[in-house]
Amino acid sequence: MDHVVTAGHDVHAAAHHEEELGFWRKYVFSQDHKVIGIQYGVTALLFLFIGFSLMLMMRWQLAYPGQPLPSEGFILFPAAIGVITLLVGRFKPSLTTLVGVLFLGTAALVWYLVSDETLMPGGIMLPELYNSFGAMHGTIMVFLGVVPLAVGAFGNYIVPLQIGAPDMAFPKLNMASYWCYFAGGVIMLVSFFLPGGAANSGWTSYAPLSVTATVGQTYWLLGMVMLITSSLLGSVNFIVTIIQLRTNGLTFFRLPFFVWAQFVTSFLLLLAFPPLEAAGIMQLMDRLAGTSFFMPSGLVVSGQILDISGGGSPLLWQHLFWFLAHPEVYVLILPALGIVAEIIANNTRKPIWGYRALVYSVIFLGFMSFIVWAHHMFLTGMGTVISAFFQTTTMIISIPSVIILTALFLSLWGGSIRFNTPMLFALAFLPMFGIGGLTGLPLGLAPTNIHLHDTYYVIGHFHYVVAPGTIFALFAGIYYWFPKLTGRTMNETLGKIHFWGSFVCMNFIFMPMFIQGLAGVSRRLYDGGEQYAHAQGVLYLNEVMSVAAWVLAIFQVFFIINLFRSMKRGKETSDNPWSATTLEWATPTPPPHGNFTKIPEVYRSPYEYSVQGHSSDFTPQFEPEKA
Amino acid sequence: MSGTSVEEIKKHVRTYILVFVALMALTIVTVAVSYLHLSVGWAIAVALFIATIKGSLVAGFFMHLISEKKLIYATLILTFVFFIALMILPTSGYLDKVVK
Amino acid sequence: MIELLHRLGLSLDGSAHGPEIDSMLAIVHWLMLLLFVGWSAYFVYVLFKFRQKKNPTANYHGTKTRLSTYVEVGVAVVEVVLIVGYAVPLWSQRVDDFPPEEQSTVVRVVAEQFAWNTHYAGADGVFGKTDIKLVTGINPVGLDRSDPNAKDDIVTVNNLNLPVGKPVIIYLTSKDVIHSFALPLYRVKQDAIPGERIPIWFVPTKTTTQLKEEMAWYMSTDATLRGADLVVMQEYTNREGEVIAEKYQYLDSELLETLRAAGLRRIFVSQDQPTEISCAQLCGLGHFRMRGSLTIMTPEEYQAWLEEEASYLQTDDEG
Amino acid sequence: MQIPYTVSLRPDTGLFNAKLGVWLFLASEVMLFGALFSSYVFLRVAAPEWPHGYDLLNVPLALLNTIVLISSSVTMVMSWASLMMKDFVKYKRYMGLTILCGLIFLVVKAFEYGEKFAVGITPADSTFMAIYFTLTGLHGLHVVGGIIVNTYFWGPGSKMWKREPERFTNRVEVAGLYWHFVDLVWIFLFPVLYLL
Ligand code: HEA
Ligand code: HEA
Ligand code: CUA
Ligand SMILES: [Cu+2]
Repeated sequence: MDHVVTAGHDVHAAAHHEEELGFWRKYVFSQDHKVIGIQYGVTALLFLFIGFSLMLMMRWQLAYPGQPLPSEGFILFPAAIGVITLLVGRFKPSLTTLVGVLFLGTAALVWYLVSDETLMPGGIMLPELYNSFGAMHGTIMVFLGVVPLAVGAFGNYIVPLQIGAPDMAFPKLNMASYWCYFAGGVIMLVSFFLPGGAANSGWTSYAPLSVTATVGQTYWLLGMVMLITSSLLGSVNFIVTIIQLRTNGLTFFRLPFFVWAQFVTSFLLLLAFPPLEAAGIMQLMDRLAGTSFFMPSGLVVSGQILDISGGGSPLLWQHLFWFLAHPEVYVLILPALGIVAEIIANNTRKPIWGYRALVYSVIFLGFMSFIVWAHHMFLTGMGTVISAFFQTTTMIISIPSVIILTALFLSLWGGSIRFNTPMLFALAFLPMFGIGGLTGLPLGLAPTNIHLHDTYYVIGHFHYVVAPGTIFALFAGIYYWFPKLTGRTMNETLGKIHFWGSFVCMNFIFMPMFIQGLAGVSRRLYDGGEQYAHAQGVLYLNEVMSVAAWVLAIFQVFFIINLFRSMKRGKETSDNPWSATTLEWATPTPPPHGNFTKIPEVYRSPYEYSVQGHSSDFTPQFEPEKA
Repeated sequence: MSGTSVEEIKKHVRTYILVFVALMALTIVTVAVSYLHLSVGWAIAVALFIATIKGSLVAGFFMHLISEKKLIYATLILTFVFFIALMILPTSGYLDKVVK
Repeated sequence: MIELLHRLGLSLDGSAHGPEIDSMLAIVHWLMLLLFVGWSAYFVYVLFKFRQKKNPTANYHGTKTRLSTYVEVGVAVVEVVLIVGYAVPLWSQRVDDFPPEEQSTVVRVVAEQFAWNTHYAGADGVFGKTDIKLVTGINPVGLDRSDPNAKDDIVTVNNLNLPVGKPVIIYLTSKDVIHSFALPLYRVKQDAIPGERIPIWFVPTKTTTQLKEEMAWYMSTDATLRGADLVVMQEYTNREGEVIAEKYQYLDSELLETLRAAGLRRIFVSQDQPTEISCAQLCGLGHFRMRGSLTIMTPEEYQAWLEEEASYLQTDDEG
Repeated sequence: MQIPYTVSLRPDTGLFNAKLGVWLFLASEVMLFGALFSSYVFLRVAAPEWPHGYDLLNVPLALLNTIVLISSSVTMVMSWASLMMKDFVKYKRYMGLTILCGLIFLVVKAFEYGEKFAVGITPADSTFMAIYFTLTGLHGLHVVGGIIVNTYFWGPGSKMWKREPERFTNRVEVAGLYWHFVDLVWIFLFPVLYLL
């Protein structure tokens, strides 16, 4: 059967139940959670790519400060990928072709940025541009890349399938959530073309800097309001879906861990995002209506006394921002943990060790993540009592993480481990998250934070958790669930090249950051610290990291080719290629509109692999007990 | 709520009227109190106290919270905990700050 | 471990509380290393032992070990010790137990885009009035010279000088946006927040010169100069025995050339100004170049410097 | 497969989807306004002196609005009750009143704002004014949203009553929950901004 020519057609197949729906209702303003999931996925991957492209240029400036950027290279790279993708898609009207075009669009964006004489005279990146690239890299990666991919894409596509639901509880809301996200993304991209460029006050947008910044900041705020709204709609939908639409027999403790992760994540999104929305509105007021929420009295900016009422506080912004942003970082990691757990269970062919411990830990983690935020603010003049409180909560929150990782490690014991591409990424995730997490500890203790705060040690810390951590988990998820979307598997050889290449490069990028951090090199330095005596000893590392980053980019090409090539020419597979136990594999492939041919019944816990006396080495949740 | 008999609803309606009266009365009281110009501390205490009562009335009867499902309670309690954290922690950080 | 950390790039430190912070860093990194190495070893072993080829059928029950619980409890215990035993006391010492002002050097530091303005009370030890309305290019802190206390006040830009071996109290604030006042080699870092006046204190135990000596290293004469300025740390003579470079002489490419010409392969060099103020918080375009020079002097040098600055004030009044 | 529990109650939770949904949404709203109230506290504690709301704002108008909004809450719940009693005409009347009250509230608010702007008072004047305009403005937007929803259920949306009365009643209940929340927020706004 070749109904799976491209994801485009795949969607077509998925929607064949309602032929009456026209193209627009089917692919564009679709209310089918699977189509929306794919929309989220593609958009998010493209944003990851854009965020990455920005960073590739920044890394040039860091490695060779003040030297003209080899613009052609940075334009040609996305352009080449675009062309390759188009070739893979054979220019037929299909998702592949669309993405190819969008890659070319990225190239065009880069081209516009590097040829802007006001921000890049003679091809030399100015601090303005470096700062706005930095801010946008952070924003895009977090809010437009990883969260939409982990929650919007994986959550949307997989959760309803895994709980045996026909769709999300509120399909219209689901669509609205995607289009809010889309609008937010467009606003963010548009801001690159504004006078003064995009927002340039860091992804943290600390006031007063952000309040007095160029108009790009206003767009950043508007974009954030859209993105937050999107996440709110999404989270309401997820929680209701998981609580209300679980199929018969699927009790909470029979939920796949991935669903648990998404469940807790949704609560974080639901309750942590609104404060930033409020803060965003207040900063908009400060910028547009001249209020002084975040502006203290007596500001003198570049010799001019600001004429504002004053009486505000810069710390207020920080509190509201971090009240969101710390839970946010767990939003970045929990779905990743969920994916990893699924894949490890499946490829060790045995149940997850300590499933309940995992569940309780993740709930506890979610709860605690609301009361640790001020560990980002130790050096804002915090007193002993409060700092003691936040240090304690920060240390407490590391315990569930330890438990989760330990459980995953012990799950390997006694397994029969298959080293396929998804498993490789999932396994690599563990030590990488380990490094990232462990380096969180010295940051979490106020006295050691004094030396490390706002240095590259921090950058190293969180990139280990988000890049070789979350990004790897997401790659793993793509390789793992791809057959469910298309009925074909991705190419193993290309996959393994992609894995080993990325694995090595990631460590060469982020490990040196700890060294620079210990030396005291500040982050967000336009010249990578070249002017500072204390940085001299570790400056040479900048070049190492940059080269590694560029090589990493090359290795992503294998992934992109693999992804699109496999849609057409991948090896065809059955409905359950990995011999997995969870419900998503009970559907036809790709799942039709409404997902299940008949309402599934669940008989057992999610990871019943290698049950003694059972014929096969896996016992699906939906396989009836034989009397 | 669906599936409640007409009689019960009639009872409900009576309570709604009572609640309405109570709310009006309390509104008048707060305003009246504000004219006493109490010391800030007391003023805040009283005003918030009355507001809380009014709020609970609305939530309890108009929003049927007194007879709601456990799940809703759970959600709201969770929210309330974080709400309190949000209200208290930032400011307490301020008070604890070393002011020498 | 501290040695290891120094190998890993940890900068030298020259303040009384520095060693405490460093040893705490060491302990935490021990814990991290232990966990990481332990788990990694286990990890590799398991991946090898239970690979499908060698172990075709999985064991449903996996392991029954209690070990993990002990590990977790262990981690928890260490963390408690860290907080109660180190973090909280150390922090409270930083933010609560300030030394009495009369026994310390007291300085006001006012950050701005993109400079560090320092304000010394001068001979009378009393800070003169300041007012933002008076802020101008030549009066960065808005000092009101008409105020008697202000007469002898000393104001410098990007040039903080302090005596060694005596507590320093700095009142930190900012005129425009948030900056972060960081002295990496003295384990000092504090955000400078507009509208707030945040005190910090530390005791420098090493002078800039000492640190210069400590961090000196041998550099190949083939190296190209880049970044911050270097100085040669010993006298060099050519084959004829005449001095071509004095100690502490500024090493420019020219000198480097002559040294190479004199047949020297490696030369003993160090940073010209190893101690510095760096800005750790994104504060705009110039964030990366918001570097102030910090010089920790012997008390004598410091006195001398103060008097010199005071003398300039005199001449200003006459002129 | 159809999406279950859009009308009927899921046995183990005893809820239909939309009801859980709106409560979750309200939870997030609590955090939204919570953040603003928190900011109010934060700034007020830090401020050297803080004005009395009644010296700067028009308490009588606000009192009027309080009464209007509370009444609208009652009519709202009555409209739902009427549906429960299968009395569509009454429903129409009460819902109409609710919308009317909402509109009155906005008009009064408009006067209040106008009065301020007339004498040149803007959000930029002081932290107090900033927080006043932001909080009441955001609340005002919520009222507008509520009016739109209610008008829909009063007009076109009410056709559903014929086809699926059960479902329509649920919808009105959900809309009601939101509307009551808006009222509830005001109940706290009023004393905090005007009376303290
Ligand atoms: C996914 C994202 C993510 C995650 C999971 C974490 C997890 C943690 N983070 Fe991190 N953090 C960020 C993202 C994340 N962080 C970001 C983005 C920033 C910077 C924001 C900015 O300023 O721009 C930041 C900054 C940041 C700071 C502020 C630094 C500063 O600016 O001064 C602090 C301080 O306490 C901190 C602490 C922690 C702690 C204690 C954890 C703990 O949860 C970690 C717990 C995990 C463990 C303890 C690991 C346990 C594992 C093992 C024991 C097994 C080991 C085995 C092997 C290695 C094989 N983080
Ligand atoms: C989720 C968050 C996330 C992720 C994944 C990354 C990924 C990366 N980050 Fe980023 N980073 C941040 C969040 C993130 N970053 C934040 C919040 C900051 C702080 C900003 C600030 O200071 O305000 C920051 C800052 C930051 C800095 C410091 C800048 C400075 O302080 O001056 C650096 C420096 O090297 C850096 C580098 C990188 C690199 C090399 C990667 C690489 O790992 C990138 C790897 C990317 C990929 C592997 C993409 C793969 C995707 C594809 C191949 C797409 C395929 C597309 C289709 C199929 C359609 N990042
Ligand atoms: Cu000042 Cu960065
Ligand atoms: Cu954090």
